[in-house]
Amino acid sequence: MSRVLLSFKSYSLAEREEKLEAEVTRELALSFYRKMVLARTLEDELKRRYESFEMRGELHLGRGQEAIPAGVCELLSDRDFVSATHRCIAHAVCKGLPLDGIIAELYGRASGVCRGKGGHMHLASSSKRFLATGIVGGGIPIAAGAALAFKTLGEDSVAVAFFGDGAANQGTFHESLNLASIYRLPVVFVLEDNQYAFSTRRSESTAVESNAIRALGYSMPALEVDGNDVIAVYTAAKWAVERARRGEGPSLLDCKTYRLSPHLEIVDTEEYRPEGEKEKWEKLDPVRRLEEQAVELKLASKEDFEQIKAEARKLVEEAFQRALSSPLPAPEEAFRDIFSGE
Amino acid sequence: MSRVLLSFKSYSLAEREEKLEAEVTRELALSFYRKMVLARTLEDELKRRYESFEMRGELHLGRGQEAIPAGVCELLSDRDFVSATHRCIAHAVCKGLPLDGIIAELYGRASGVCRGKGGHMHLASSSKRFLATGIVGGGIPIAAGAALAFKTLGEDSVAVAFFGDGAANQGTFHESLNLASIYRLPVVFVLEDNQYAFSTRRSESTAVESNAIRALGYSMPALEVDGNDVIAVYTAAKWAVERARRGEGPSLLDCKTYRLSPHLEIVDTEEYRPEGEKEKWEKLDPVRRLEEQAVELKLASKEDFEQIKAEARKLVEEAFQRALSSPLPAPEEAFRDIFSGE
Amino acid sequence: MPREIAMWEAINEAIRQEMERDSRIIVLGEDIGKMGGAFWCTQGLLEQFGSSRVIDTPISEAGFMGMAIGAALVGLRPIVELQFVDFFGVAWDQIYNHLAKLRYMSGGQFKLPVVIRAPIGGGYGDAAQHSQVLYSIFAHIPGLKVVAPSNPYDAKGLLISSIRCDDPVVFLEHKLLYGLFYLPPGSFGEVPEEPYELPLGEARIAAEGEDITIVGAAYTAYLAEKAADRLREQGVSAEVIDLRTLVPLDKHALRKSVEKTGRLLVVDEDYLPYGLTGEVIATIAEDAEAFKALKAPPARVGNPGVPVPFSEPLEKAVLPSEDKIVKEALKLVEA
Amino acid sequence: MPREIAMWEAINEAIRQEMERDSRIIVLGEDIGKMGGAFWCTQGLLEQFGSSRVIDTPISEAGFMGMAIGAALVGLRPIVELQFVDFFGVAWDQIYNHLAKLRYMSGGQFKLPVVIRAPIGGGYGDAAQHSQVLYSIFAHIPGLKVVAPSNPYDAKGLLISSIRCDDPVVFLEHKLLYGLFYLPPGSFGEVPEEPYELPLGEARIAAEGEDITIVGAAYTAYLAEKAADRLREQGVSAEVIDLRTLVPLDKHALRKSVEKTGRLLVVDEDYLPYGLTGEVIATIAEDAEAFKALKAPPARVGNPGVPVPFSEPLEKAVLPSEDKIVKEALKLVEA
Ligand SMILES: Cc1ncc(C[n+]2csc(CCOP(=O)(O)OP(=O)(O)O)c2C)c(N)n1
Ligand SMILES: Cc1ncc(C[n+]2csc(CCOP(=O)(O)OP(=O)(O)O)c2C)c(N)n1
Ligand SMILES: [Mg+2]
Ligand SMILES: [Mg+2]
Repeated sequence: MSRVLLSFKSYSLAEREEKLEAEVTRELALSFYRKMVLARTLEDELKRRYESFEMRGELHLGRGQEAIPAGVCELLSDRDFVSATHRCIAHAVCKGLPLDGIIAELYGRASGVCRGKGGHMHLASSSKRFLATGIVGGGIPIAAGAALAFKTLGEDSVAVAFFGDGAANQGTFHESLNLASIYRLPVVFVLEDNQYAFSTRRSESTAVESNAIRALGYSMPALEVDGNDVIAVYTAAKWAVERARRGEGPSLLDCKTYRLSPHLEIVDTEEYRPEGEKEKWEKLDPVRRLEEQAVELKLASKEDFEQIKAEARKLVEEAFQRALSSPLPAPEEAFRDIFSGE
Repeated sequence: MSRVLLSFKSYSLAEREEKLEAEVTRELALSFYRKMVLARTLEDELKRRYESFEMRGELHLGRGQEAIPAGVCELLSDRDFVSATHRCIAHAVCKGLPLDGIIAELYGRASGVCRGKGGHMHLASSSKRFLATGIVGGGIPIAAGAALAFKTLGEDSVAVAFFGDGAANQGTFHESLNLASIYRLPVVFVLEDNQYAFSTRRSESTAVESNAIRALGYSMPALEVDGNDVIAVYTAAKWAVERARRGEGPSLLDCKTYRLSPHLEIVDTEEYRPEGEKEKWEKLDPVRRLEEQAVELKLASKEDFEQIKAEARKLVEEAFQRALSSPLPAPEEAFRDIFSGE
Repeated sequence: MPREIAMWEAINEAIRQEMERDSRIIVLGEDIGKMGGAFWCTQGLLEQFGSSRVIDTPISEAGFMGMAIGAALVGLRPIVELQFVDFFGVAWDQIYNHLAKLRYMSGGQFKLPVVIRAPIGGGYGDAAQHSQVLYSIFAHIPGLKVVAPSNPYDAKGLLISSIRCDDPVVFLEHKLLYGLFYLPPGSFGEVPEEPYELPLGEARIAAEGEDITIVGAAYTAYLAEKAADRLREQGVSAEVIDLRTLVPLDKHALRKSVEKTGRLLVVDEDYLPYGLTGEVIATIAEDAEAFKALKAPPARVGNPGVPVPFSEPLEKAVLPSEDKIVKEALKLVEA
Repeated sequence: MPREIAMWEAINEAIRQEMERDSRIIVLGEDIGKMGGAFWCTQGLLEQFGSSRVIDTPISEAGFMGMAIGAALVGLRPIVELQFVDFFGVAWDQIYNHLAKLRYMSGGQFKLPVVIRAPIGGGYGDAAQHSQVLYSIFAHIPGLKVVAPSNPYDAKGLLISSIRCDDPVVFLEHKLLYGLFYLPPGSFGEVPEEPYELPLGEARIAAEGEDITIVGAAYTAYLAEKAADRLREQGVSAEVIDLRTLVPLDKHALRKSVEKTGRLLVVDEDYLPYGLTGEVIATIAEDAEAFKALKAPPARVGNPGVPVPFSEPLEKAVLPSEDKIVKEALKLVEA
């Protein structure tokens, strides 16, 4: 008999700190604020009307998560591509899709962004390069593909995939991050970790403390970001988007946040939430957070906020009016758009 | 304007060393040797006969990789479950499937382990709890599922998934490792990193130096293992299997090896290999390695090896005779076994 | 007094009773434990059977489908819930290349007693990725049985049979039949409290008639029954066949009915091309007796091959309805 | 002198010529670059067009299928190779919920000019997970065109049309037709050197005849042509329709032929239930003129619903063959 003592290589984690600087002008702060408040105002109004059964289908709102699309989309132009999820309304707003087109879509009207064919999980705009999908994890490789095209075509556009903590357990997450990394694609993976996938807690479905750790498996830089702090989101996204535009490849932003909305309106009883959890997060509301920060940094005042809120209410109201004056599509319309030239 | 300096949490890697001890008796060394030589002898003979078109379909052999199934299966009984891949012959041999049944299957005979229905990528045995699949990555969650059953039923069996470096880029790899970790399943993931998926180099398809790093994303312990050293494989597998049996959950063994066979016989021209690479690895042949180690550790001698080789030749020869005396199945047999009780 | 329950309750009861009977049965899927399922069907199971038998999964359909297969190979009898049938795509390889084939590929060594349950169907504005039926795809693959009940009584009996079956069964539940308050109309009916089996492969004659055979499954069987009532008022006697199972397909019942009526209308909510309607029509046409009996060309009503649109008038234009069935049946009878 | 080439060469040439014409075309898949494809069809492309347009991928079919979709959304025209059609399962969600539907769901905003190429078919001992045809599944999903050529001339023209098409096309190539030395018999034939298009949706009358219409696609069209030769020797004049595309389905050609012959035999290598044969028979049966013309019940030859077994006698028992076609055709004509 022989006793052998062997040594095997293994790996462990170390935490690092990444320090990033950003300049926040008054203009920028107000732009963040405008986006978040517009999304919030629209969603609040949609919720109210959905509860009186004005719209069909499901409705997934993202109250409390607005800082993420607002902070990221600040860095994007119409030439950049975004894939979003079932919870896509704030993202559509922040990417610049017209409010009335969004509303009309949710009402199934002919003037909807998808002419009534898509519905609320599937807002889309080719001119804004925006696409949402109702399949969890489905949009991740699609964003990588847009990035591949940008690289091949020599465009300096970037692609952004927004997706949830639940989606990070789908195979497409793994495959897409690997693909993006080996081809060094200009794509930013923005994980909205709101700690739940429907009723399922991240901590019970995800075998790792933070999805940022998973990026190591793709040699991809990643940051954990306070997703309720729009300035932090913007700062991290600036780093990620600029890297991508410079041809330095993909990155992952793991944005920690919390969904104050139910998973879907009306049906979800939210019994899965531990007592007091939601209340705690309500205090971290990103809209209020930005108000405090902007005042502290002397970038804006209470009056600015009131004005923007009033503007948002007006914009939303007018958009509803325009949207609801649009007719329902004619039944024959159902049979068009399956193939081109039909 | 305000300049903000923010700090983000991020992660980096650290290498560790894991020291493991094992006892290698003469009996054990000879058992390793017997398994490897039996697999090698069988595959050599299959290759020869396949080249004269005695068998149909494809043929994936694993010359040079035998230490992995041999070292791992040493720790398994018939009650333990194994899922293997398209390259499954050595695994079937090491898990104890009968040689003649394997051969008969490759010849499509009625006495084949799957009665001729499976073929060479799909060797299977319910009594040996062994299953191979031709879908890359397909067997990984299946092994996790067997482990789930063991846990639920209170059996102290373990499940082992063998798969390649190519499979580690499939979504099922990600999903299965996460699932196994959250449920703390008694499963060992054995990655056979032979550096190629068909013509595709691991380094060009996999965005990480070593797949062992990916295990961090599932809070799963992992070891890098010299996959051409059966003693190292055994030692690492002992650690992994015993952990699993003790209820301590899954682990990943990232076994570095090299395929000396073409991806598939006859068709693959192997032009994708850089010059001299294969020659280098031929020197690391695990069969010869074990001979050297066993002699050095004074566990066995040249005569032992010669004897075992002769035995293997005899076993294989006899198995061929038995297998080839079995008839082809009757055509009607094709229509049975789709559903039970038919 | 016999009790009336909703289809979701019948499904819930079937699972519960079977789990009480056989400890090898486990249930896994998204939100099926703590929350009791997106469509309520697994309510109370976690509390009763505990987290080793009622397993909330991450959103990893390929992963947990594969796990169900592995668990079945070594002795469990898993019931897997897909939250919507529309999501089968991410798990499809595990279903059609593994679950459906492993018994055959192993020469009959392995049993695969796995039930996949999934809600199907549209009609309530959930659009293209959450309104599909897709049963023709499952039915196309050898090795899968495919069940699609239209009412609580059938749902309970067929689900119990499916769970007891040693083969993989895809059990498809139409959302509009569940009887959930937010998804009308719902199917409610008398259901015995005790467990019972209904054979897989026997269609139900939902209405007897002489003039025309109308074939449907799940919600289209429900619609066909209502259409038959209206046709009766118009003097047309329609025989309604509720297939109940697509695999095995009850060819005998189909042929017998058409031999009597001489007219065939097949109704489907799934995409029409390369699907159920073609298979049923071919089943009739290729049979010498039934073929001879045909007095008019068989007809079909179904989604003509359109991703289900969101907007109500568009969705209505695409999906089958009582009206469309009545209209097509009248055309056929008058032809 | 006209040149004869193998089908794999015709495919290779079509891709090469289109890539020369249009720099937005990229090719991606496993082993398609350095190695030129498991079945040779992308030989030489990496050398000619470089690694930004000819992209070797990891084994991540869902991932690179999704990437093709994203790339198409913003202006590229990807050709994706699945190494075998059998592997579509892992990428299925991307194909049927995204590629097929995104144009429709977006109200026609997006174009999805993606070609999925994949080898199909059995008959050479590659068993259940590497011998499938599966085209009925693609054909069932709205938004996908489905092409399955039977010879080099059609392959080149149809592939060029597919690449130029602004919609997703699933282009399926039968392995036994490629003309590779290790996969006989192979289809060889005259193919013009210059690019040309063949319309998607037009069947080819592979043989004209009066007594019976035999319908096939890809390898079964090839077999049907051979069977027709043998039938002719036995005094039976068979018309052979090579569908060429399953979507669009050339209903007109089918009906016209059956109106002439009055007899229909549909041959398929795909699983028979809920598939091509049913769709073709229903297409005939539901048409008043064609129905009237039918002199006998239509018949079908196909894989009756069995995972393709490995062993030769078993595989032969399951798959269609010249013999089986001849036999069934004679039965039909004599009926
Ligand atoms: C493939 C797939 N599986 C399941 C679902 C059902 N579903 C829709 S949203 C959701 C939860 C998603 O969680 P997460 O990704 O964290 O996003 P969040 O809802 O929190 O924004 C689930 C399970 C789906 N749409 N697609
Ligand atoms: C899902 C799927 N994609 C592609 C293939 C084709 N294929 C068979 S083996 C193989 C390479 C596998 O590489 P790896 O996992 O490293 O295993 P190895 O062959 O090196 O043992 C490929 C691409 C397949 N069988 N299944
Ligand atoms: Mg979430
Ligand atoms: Mg490999």
